[in-house]
Amino acid sequence: MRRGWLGALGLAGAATAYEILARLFLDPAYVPPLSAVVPEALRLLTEERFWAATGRTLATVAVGLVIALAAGILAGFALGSVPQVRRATSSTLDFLRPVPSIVLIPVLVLVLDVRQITVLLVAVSCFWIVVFQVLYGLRDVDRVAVETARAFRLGRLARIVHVTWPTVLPYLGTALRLIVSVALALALTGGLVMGAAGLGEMIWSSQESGESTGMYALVLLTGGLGIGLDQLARLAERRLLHWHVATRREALA
Amino acid sequence: MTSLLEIAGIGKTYRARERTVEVLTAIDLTVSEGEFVALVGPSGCGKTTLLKIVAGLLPATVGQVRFGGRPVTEPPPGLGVVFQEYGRSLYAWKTVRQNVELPLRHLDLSRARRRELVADALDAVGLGAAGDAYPWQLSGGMQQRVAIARAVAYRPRLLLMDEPFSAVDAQTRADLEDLVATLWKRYGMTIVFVTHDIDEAVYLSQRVVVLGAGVSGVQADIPVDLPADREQIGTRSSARFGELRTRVWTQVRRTPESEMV
Amino acid sequence: MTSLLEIAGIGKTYRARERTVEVLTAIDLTVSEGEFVALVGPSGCGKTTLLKIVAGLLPATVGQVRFGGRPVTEPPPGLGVVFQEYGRSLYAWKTVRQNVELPLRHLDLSRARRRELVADALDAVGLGAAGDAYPWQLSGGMQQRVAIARAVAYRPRLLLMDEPFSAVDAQTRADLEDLVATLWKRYGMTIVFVTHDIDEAVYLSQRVVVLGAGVSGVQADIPVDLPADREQIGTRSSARFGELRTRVWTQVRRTPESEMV
Amino acid sequence: ACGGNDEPAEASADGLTTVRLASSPLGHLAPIYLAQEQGIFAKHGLKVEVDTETSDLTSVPAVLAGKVDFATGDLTTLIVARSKGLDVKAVVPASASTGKEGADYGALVVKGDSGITSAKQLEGKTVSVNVLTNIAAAAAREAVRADGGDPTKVKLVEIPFPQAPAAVSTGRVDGAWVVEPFLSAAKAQGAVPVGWGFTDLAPDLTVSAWYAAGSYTSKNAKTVTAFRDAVREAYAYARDHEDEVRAKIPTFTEIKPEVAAKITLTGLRDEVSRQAAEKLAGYAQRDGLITTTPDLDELILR
Amino acid sequence: MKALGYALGLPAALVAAWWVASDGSTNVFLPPLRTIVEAFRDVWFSDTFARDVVPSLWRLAAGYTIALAAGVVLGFVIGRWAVPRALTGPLLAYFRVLPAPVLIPVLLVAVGIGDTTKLVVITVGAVWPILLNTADGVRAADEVGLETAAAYRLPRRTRHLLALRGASPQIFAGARQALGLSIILMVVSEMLMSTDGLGFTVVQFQRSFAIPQMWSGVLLIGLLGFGLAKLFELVERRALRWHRGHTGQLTERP
Ligand SMILES: Nc1ncnc2c1ncn2[C@@H]1O[C@H](COP(=O)(O)OP(=O)(O)OP(=O)(O)O)[C@@H](O)[C@H]1O
Ligand SMILES: Nc1ncnc2c1ncn2[C@@H]1O[C@H](COP(=O)(O)OP(=O)(O)OP(=O)(O)O)[C@@H](O)[C@H]1O
Ligand SMILES: O=[N+]([O-])[O-]
Ligand SMILES: [Mg+2]
Ligand SMILES: [Mg+2]
Repeated sequence: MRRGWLGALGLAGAATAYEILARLFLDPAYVPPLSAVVPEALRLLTEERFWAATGRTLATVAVGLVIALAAGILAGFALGSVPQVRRATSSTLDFLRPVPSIVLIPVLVLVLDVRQITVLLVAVSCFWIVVFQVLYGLRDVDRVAVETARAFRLGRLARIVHVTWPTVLPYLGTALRLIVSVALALALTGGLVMGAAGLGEMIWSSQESGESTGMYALVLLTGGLGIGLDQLARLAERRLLHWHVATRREALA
Repeated sequence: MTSLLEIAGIGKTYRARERTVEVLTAIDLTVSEGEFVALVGPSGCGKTTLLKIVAGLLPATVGQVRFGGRPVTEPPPGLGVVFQEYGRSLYAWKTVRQNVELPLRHLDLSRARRRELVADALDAVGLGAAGDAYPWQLSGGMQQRVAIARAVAYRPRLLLMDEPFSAVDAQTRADLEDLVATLWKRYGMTIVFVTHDIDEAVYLSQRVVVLGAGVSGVQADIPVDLPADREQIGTRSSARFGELRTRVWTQVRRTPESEMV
Repeated sequence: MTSLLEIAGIGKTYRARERTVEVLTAIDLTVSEGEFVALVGPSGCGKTTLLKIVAGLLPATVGQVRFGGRPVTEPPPGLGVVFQEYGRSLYAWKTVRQNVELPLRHLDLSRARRRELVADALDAVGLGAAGDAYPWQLSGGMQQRVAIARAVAYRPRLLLMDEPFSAVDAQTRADLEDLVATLWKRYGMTIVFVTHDIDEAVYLSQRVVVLGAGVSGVQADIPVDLPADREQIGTRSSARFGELRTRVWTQVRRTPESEMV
Repeated sequence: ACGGNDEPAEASADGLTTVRLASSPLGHLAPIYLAQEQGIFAKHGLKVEVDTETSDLTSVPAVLAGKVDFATGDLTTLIVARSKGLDVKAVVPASASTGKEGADYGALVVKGDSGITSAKQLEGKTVSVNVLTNIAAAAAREAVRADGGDPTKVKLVEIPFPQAPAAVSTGRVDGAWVVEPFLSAAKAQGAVPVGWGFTDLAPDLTVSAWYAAGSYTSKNAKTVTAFRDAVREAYAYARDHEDEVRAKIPTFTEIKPEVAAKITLTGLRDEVSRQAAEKLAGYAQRDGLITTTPDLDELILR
Repeated sequence: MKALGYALGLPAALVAAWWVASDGSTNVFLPPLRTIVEAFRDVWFSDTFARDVVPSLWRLAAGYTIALAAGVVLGFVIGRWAVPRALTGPLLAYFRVLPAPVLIPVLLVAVGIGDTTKLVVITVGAVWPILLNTADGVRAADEVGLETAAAYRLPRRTRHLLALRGASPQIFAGARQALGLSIILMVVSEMLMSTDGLGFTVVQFQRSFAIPQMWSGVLLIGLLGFGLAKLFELVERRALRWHRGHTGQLTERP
């Protein structure tokens, strides 16, 4: 519980620093102080369209994440466990990885609608993160652990379930915290650059209407959403990884 | 007795950028079905390497291992292993009970039978109360005993043990020795047992194989003609036991250890 | 002799979600400067736990450890350790030589002197030729000897060794025992030595402390009144040695081991 | 409305043809929404669906792929698209210059105390526009040219409109091309207009237009005509009911009513200005956006 | 030879398939590969390369380096000490979700429109995988290794370095993630408030419907990513050789 208090303290400290900076050095016309942003944020919380937008954004995030996790884990294990596949595809993957999906949006519009493109944006970016974390996690599998499983003639699947998967899990825990944020950020981007309905589009609309206080209020709330998702990811991680050194140490601290 | 394991002309060289070591040359050894062979030799002579080759976990540089007549290219069925690195061979994400149970899960056993095997094995190594603990909550000796329990519960046809009692106290060690001896007799297992304790090698085995230091082949192969029924105090104080241990000692000391101070 | 180490009323309970174990209760023990104390006791009785508390690596639940009169809250200066988990205590990214050299690098030593200390220590444990290898290229016993070399090269004031010879063969073990005994005498170190080998405890130490099984205090504290100059064959075959080892044995066996088969 | 031979492409039960419009939710939609409420579209046999989930980035491919029937695009972008062989046709203006110099909805502004008092003085200086490849760049340059300056000597940089007022008042750029509501915002922060590029380009300048795919216009000629007529009627209504327009804007944007009450509204015109298009094509060619001027008769639906 | 076959086999097949499938395409947005390749030659084998690609590479290198340094340092602090970890947890989660377009207004006011803004966009976007992986790697450092260092009273600095080195396999995972991300962010950062760079040029192509040229830019970005990934692997193979040894990847398997 001390952890929760410290986290709140950190947020409060950052908020104070922002307030001071915004009041002393920046013009409230375009960087409004928190004292203006917070009431606006509270007002938004009472508005139905805010919740509708949040719902849409979270739905995009959820669908994108599920696709990314499923496809990423599958691809990661396939690439990591079959060296030939890995070697044959690595150059192609290295080529595809840095291609920014944003550039391809006009082409994607030909076959998908804006909502689908946003989901795709989320899924693709998170997919890469999951794949690479799995690939690196697989390299961490202990030799003796594998030899033990092989000696007792555990099959390939059993080895994955009992040995490889638990080793990769901490890497996936890191991935999970990364991708919940990336997913939210890209769901917003979908709204910002394409107008896909949701929080991103609301932020865009506030910007385009010169409503910087409203925009900052939305950013504040979106960040809050990010914190919420992160907490969920951490909770999942602590449950799944209770045996892991890092979690053990945390429990002591 | 038919021969279960034929090790023919095995040689092993580890090659790496920094360092190439020729560890084993021309190892020839045959182990019969149901035999209990102890393997002794100085630290770093290649005992673990040989065990891993026999288990089909490491390819030999030259030579061949046959198990039940078939060349070994992967771990043969019915193999149980206790690794020297017992700590790393336990899964941190599984409880003690789950660790012991894992190899049993792909055998054709009822769930109740599996539970029973696991419970018996844990009781046998004195860890009946630690089933729900995780390996990292155990002392070194306790971890080693979990690894032993896992192999024992599996009832393997061939059991390879690499210094399995190195981390336990003298009393426990004696108890575990008797446990292994009992199981060996009861289930007719074949056991290859690496140890640094020459008394233990003689006490347990039917044959002590001595590996030499440096690039080594089999330096000596000493049959242990003690009566089948052995017992810690009586057997160890018998005259024949004394003679045999001296014989093994002499062989072990004969290995050139020029490096030692 | 002044007392270097005072262990007063130490108790330790490990608490975890699944499992709470009370390991040590009311341990009282005083070790004088320059003393060689052996610590024996059944597997899982808390020897490693006690050693880590003494080293200032683990907080006790109750009680206090004083080193040179000062309460221990962190590892005291001049401490050398050989951990039971020798493999994990070596850094996989450092060569054998770098591993041994590491603790010396913050001592006030010339580079030449440092090199010399490392080379001597590696020679002493029989690894003069393996300096450039990485730990994962070594056998278990070799890794353990690297950990010993690291402690030896450091010339600590207090040396804590947790079953340091568990993975080496009998011959090497005897050599290493004599190495430690020599260094102890030459440098006036204080040594606390955990072992499962009762003969070894008696052969090396001035005092054997027996920990009991279960929630245990010190069960016995047996002074070893053998002559200072000891030697593998002579000392071990002396009558007094025999008496002492029987005394220790009796104490160790007295510990309730109801769990064992 | 992508398939089928001729009308009605999509006739609903009430006999109305549905047309799908795509535009970001910006001020120029106000007359459309008003017309919808007033039944103007229905009168022309149309039912309008507005898709605001389309941006400048996606509208051209969306129109060409038949995902929507009409979308808004600025005239320069349409010219460039046409010259690259994309079959777009401007049907009717979506926003236009007010035609009143000094009272248009877009202007070139500078910081009040910068010492710059005319557009010509921006030679050699940095000026921001929202997008380098659209009409804003042409408007900014034209303001300088109209003031007797050399437009090629102005350094243009892309800054989104919402950030332009801040960029000017913090001195990150020397001048900025802005449109409402940012023109008002910039003025409120002390910026002053020094040029009126829209009126300089042409008094009847079409800034952006509703456009459709050429194939759509030829297959659905009646619908297209009906749409154009309806929009023109909508503009007539809007011209007469400016208060309603100002009241409408806050309902689909985040612009506050008090802001909407004061900003300069876009001009509403019936014809896509051909003369302005020629001028814009010239700018596009000079800026390297196109290599050949497209046939403007192909671009602008007669 | 075999390695080359593995590296080029699939790409060659894909390119061939693309070539055949797109040849004769009349869709303006999906031009024939032939046209794209011609555009590639025209666009990038000219002074565009020096004008746009060189500044991009510079920004990429600088942004990535800063992200690497900041990610490792912050990740280390957060991984090693519980108090900074708890203190910054929600705060960092807050900042992680802010996409570049949201940062722009603040950056414009605070930093301006020069290269610094682009570096900030790259750094702020690419730092997270490094930071989180470093923190998690350090947090999972082997206990016995840490205890050994503590027992020998190794100086603070040495102990930190040992913890970092122990975490290096996971730090490399983060660095690898960040590499791909940095290239994307380089492009994204140049889409906003820019006057040159690969991202700028590609976006101008996109907006002016120069579709083959745009695709040629996408190809170039992919090639850049491929080249940098290879370079990265080279460094990684050296730095993590011990880890491959320790985990048995250097030992042959039957
Ligand atoms: N993965 C490896 N890479 C390189 N050399 C190795 C490797 N594993 C073992 N060796 C070398 O092979 C030799 C034999 O090692 P092995 O582990 O078989 O010895 P051992 O007889 O089991 O010794 P111990 O009694 O100390 O366990 C040693 O010199 C060691 O350095
Ligand atoms: N991290 C831990 N968490 C929970 N329990 C622990 C932990 N470490 C040790 N224990 C428990 O404490 C007891 C003593 O462990 P310790 O390692 O001190 O024994 P030991 O005397 O060194 O045994 P061994 O001779 O087998 O090494 C054991 O019952 C063990 O299960
Ligand atoms: O487009 N992105 O993958 O961020
Ligand atoms: Mg070995
Ligand atoms: Mg112990």
